[in-house]
Amino acid sequence: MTATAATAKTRTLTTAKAMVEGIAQEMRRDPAVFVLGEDIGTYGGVFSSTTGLLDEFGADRVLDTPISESAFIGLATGAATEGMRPIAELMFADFFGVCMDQIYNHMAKIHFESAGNVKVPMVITTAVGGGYSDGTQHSQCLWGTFAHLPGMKVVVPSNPADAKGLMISAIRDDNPVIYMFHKGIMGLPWMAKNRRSVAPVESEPYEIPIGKAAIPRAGSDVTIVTLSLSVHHALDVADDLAAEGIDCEVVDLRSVVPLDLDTILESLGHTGHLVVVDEDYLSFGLSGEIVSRVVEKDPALLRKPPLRVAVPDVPLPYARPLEHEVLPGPARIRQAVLEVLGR
Amino acid sequence: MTATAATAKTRTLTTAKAMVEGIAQEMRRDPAVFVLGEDIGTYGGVFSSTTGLLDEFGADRVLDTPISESAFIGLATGAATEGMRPIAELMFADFFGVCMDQIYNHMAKIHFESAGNVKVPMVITTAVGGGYSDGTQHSQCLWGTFAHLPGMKVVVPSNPADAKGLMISAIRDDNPVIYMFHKGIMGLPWMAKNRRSVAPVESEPYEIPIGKAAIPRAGSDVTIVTLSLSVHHALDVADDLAAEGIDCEVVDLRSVVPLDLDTILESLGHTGHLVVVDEDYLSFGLSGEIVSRVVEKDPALLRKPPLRVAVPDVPLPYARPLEHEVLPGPARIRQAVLEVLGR
Amino acid sequence: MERSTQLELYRTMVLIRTYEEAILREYHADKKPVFDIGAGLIPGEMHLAAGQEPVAAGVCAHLTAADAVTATHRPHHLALAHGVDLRRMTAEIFGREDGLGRGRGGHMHLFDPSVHFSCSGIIAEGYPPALGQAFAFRNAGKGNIAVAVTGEGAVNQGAFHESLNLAALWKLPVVFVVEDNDWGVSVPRSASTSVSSNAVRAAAYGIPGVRVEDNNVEAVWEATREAVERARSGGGPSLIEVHTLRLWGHFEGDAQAYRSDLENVPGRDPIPTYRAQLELDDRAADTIAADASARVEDAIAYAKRSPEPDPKSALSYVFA
Amino acid sequence: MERSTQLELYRTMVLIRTYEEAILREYHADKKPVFDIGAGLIPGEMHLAAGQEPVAAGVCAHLTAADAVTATHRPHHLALAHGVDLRRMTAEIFGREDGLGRGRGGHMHLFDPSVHFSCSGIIAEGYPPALGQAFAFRNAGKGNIAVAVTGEGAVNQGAFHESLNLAALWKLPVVFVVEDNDWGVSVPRSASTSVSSNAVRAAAYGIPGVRVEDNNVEAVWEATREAVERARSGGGPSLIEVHTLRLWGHFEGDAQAYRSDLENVPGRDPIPTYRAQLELDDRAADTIAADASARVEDAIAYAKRSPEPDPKSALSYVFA
Ligand SMILES: Cc1ncc(C[n+]2csc(CCOP(=O)(O)OP(=O)(O)O)c2C)c(N)n1
Ligand SMILES: Cc1ncc(C[n+]2csc(CCOP(=O)(O)OP(=O)(O)O)c2C)c(N)n1
Ligand SMILES: [Mg+2]
Ligand SMILES: [Mg+2]
Repeated sequence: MTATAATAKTRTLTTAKAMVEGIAQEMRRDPAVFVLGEDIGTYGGVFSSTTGLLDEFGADRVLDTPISESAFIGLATGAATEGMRPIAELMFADFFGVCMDQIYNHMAKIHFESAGNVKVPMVITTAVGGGYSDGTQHSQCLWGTFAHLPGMKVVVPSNPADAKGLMISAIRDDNPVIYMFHKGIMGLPWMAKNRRSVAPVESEPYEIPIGKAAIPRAGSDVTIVTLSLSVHHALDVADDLAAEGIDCEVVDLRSVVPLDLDTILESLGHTGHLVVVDEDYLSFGLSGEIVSRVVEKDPALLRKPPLRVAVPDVPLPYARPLEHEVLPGPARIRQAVLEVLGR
Repeated sequence: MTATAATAKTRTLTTAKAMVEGIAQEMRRDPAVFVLGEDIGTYGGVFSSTTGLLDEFGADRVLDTPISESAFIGLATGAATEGMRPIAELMFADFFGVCMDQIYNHMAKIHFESAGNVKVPMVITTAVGGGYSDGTQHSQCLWGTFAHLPGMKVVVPSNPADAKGLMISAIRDDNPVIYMFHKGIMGLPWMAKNRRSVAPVESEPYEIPIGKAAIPRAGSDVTIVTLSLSVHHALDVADDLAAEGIDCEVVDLRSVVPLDLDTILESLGHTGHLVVVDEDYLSFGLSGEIVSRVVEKDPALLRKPPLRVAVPDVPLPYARPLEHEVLPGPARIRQAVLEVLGR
Repeated sequence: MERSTQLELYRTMVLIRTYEEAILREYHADKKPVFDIGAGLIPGEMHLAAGQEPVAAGVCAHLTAADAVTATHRPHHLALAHGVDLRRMTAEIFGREDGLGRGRGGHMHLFDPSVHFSCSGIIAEGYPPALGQAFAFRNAGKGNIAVAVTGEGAVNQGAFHESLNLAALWKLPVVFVVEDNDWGVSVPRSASTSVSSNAVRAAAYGIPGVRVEDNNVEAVWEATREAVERARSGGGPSLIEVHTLRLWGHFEGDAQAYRSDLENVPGRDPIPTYRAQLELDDRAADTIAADASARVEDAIAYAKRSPEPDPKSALSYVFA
Repeated sequence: MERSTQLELYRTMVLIRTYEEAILREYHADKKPVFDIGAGLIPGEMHLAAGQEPVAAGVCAHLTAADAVTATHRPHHLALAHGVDLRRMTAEIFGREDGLGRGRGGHMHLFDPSVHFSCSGIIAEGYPPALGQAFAFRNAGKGNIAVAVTGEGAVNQGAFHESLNLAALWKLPVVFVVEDNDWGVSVPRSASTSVSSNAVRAAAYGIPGVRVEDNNVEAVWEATREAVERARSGGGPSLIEVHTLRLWGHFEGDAQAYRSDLENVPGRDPIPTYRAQLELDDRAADTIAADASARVEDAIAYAKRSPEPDPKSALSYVFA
């Protein structure tokens, strides 16, 4: 079943609930799936990414861990090599530095080193993103950091339906998948809610293919390539600009690795203008990769120099006016679109 | 005194010896400088990056550590905040995953978080690069990983003179600096030596400015932007191609953060063709950033789509034929130059 | 213990509690009726240390401004006890231009180099830098020391282990303090730690380890005195675990539905207990409370007066 | 101990030594007159385990192919003792198409899922995955266990600590083995570790810890028997440290100028010692040596016959 099947029953869910539903449905189907991490049991995940799982599946399959990320992510890797399908939560992506060796030197490389004789089917879920003054160590996106290192897929849902479908795909995938959810789209009751963080989701299990971008809004003047929370900022800007006669196409990458270049190229084929919006740091990351791949393919696709709207290589400041200055919010996206169109 | 002062006394040194000379001269000048890491004492560094320092400066200033990278790199950070100028060696850059939190969440951010009230003047030296069958966990370059995260400078010398001058600059810099030396250019007696890994070096201390690229070979047809060992491959290819009437300009970045875009743009201004050669992974890293910055500035600078020669998003394989297939060696560089020139 | 020391400890504890209550008030003041973590004069996560005053007061009483203290995501009590500038610390928590980090850091990133205070939001990762401060202090030869503090949950993080081994090996002048408040967010100590006292872990490094069982400030003071003397005199590091109390939630907004021990919490509040022990009459207690309140409210007024940072300066301070 | 067990232990030790000597020979064969680490039929770093045979033989004697072993950068002895396919392992070390990882891994990355063997070149980071294997085994309920091995230098890495705590907490069926060969590259144990026995560190996790002092294979066997039984029967993890011997350099090419104990090394070779203890006559010993040699040379011949991987396949196996 796919997300677009016409007969499907849908309800309205938050992104968090949709994500949990994806996990729960897979746990019902496959006894090899289990969840571990900090505060994912009774608490249900500090960003509600595991709410209710402990009640349904018990402490043998939903395990609160010590604050020992190397140990429990490594545990997940070892369990995966023995045929289980663990989901390990790294509470904030910002904490990758305490356990990156397990992630990129082990989880991501074992399949290669063994020439495919050992598979590592696991998911690391992790919260990303800023905008609520959580400071330098709790606000980063960092998908560029994970994507740079080969051997793991990186998915980044922007809405409830994708959150569920990408979760199911990630669990079923025979590769390690980093699943990065933005706190600002989880639909949490205690955080400013993006209005699209509650949306219809099919009841039945379904997959969203990993590596396929979506086009939540078609348009003819400019292509805004983006992901995660920034998709919503881009859509908001597109709505505003439509009133001014500017027709934006928004590409929601959904997956950073693999990257769906075809969808980007196709879009640029009819718009000729590129704006990349990326809540990760500007340099040496996703935004440069996208521009570069486009230009390698065909620089003539771009009628004007592309523009990147990202965090300008500065740690995320705590104070609100500073943080909002450096985040790729609607004002900066709008300005970039106008600039790339020469308005 | 600068590297080009005409009166300077020079001798021929290996890159390793030049690097050590830089450290030793600073240690003589400034009692706040000390060195710590694994096997950097009696052994003199497994890649000879500290040979002789223990003898001259004693065990109080040249300290072998346990295999506890988080602890000793963090120790360096704390000592730096109290006015010392530590040089901490991370034996291989590949090991960053066991200590990255100390590096990017602490060393690199404290200055920012404190609005400059706390300075962290320290250097992390680390060996990079493959080509001798050391496998997936001992062959990576990873400068893109460090460069993506704000708050640290990243320098990458390609030859003895730069190794010394960049070391002195790194030690004197009030910021944390990651100093990445390629094993293949150290001039080690037990590894295939690049012929340029032994070269004249001034006796006196001197600085090479961090953030300024060099042009080891001027040319008019194509700009090869590269760094570290790949500079030498590029120069070799340029020599060969000169015989075929193709005139390559080689830009040696020397510093990844800050990145010297001006030198690249200037070069492209007269060549119009760009090849980026990067021994790090292809995607989401340095090579894409360079292409992207050029195109953002002025896509018209490029008469043809740029080409990137890098490690194609695969872990470094052990077997020689596989490893040499994925490294950006002379054959691949040559092919890229010919391709970008339409030959 | 001398009466003056006792009063000093009590005063510090009251100052801390007064501060945390004031921050609590300010933090929630404009997050009503619906709690929004990113809204209000003080946005972001807020980890308050009410109940843990005995640790900060008892430990920091032995330190001077030339000694270092590194704290965690829950740093206010230690900052106050160690003499961090109250006004500038508060301005930082409010994200203002006169804050210790001009609003860049926030409540988990308070740096006051004049008293060698720092903190970090990453579990246990404040320990390694403390080793470096101790290393620099020993080098300087003035007998200063570093105190590194974490929670009991942090003890299971690799950086804890590496730090204790290295400090012990190099006999660095450090005192490691573990605040055991029974919880790491929602995870009880029994579900995170394979031994019932982290003091036993000191033996794994060949250093002295003690556990103070009862959140009593004088017991903390006593245990720290010994450890500080040892560190200052070249005897190397020690480990002190204090069984303390998290009086409130892990962070503000935490409903604590998971918390099995909630009923007993109010009765364990260390401040009334200590006041009773000291037999302080109302007048004495009120004076202390009023002094604390005056200082705290002055700091909060200072913070509120301070301008917000200029967005144009957002790119500053990445590099020196 | 039964004679048959003793002979089995001896045979395993001889097989390992024979293997390491053969690899030593092949590794250096075409790196003359000038040693070049990247040259020859076997390029790259080479960490050989001669002298550490008692650990591998004594530990793995208690395991079946359904139990897991994770090793380090110095993995051959454990791979052999645990029954990794000799031919395919050797082909991997030669970087050939018939290698366990088709030449992708090399000598530090030997994966043989048929006996649940793996290794990693990152210090102590082999421990956490072993926990996961143990977790999966317990889940499967067949009584299998995981054995995780590191050197004594690795014990000071954070992953060691995290792993022992988590394994103890969850009572996972793991046996942690530390090979104390006195050196971590050039750093003596005394310069890396603040205690003289890592067995005492077991107490930090509430698990049993023993130190086998004399590199005696039967003592290793005995200590492991108990630990394996405990793990299989749900009693949780144990820690065993063995004082063993690095007979050769840290890696090939290591001149060992730093090594203060070099003079005594030959006299500490565990194989002649054990042979003497078993009072093996020449014929018996020669037969064992000849058998080992035949197996090893067969594996080396197999490896040399195997083709090199096709460069066109260089991008394969990144993803499943
Ligand atoms: C490496 C890391 N993992 C997880 C977290 C998220 N986190 C913040 S506080 C906390 C609990 C800490 O417990 P403890 O050390 O006991 O300190 P307490 O909060 O009780 O003072 C956790 C898990 C973090 N900040 N850093
Ligand atoms: C995290 C990490 N740090 C450093 C190294 C480099 N290194 C490889 S082996 C080694 C020494 C290991 O000593 P020990 O654990 O005692 O094992 P042994 O070599 O003695 O068998 C070091 C430092 C590494 N591989 N990984
Ligand atoms: Mg706690
Ligand atoms: Mg050793």
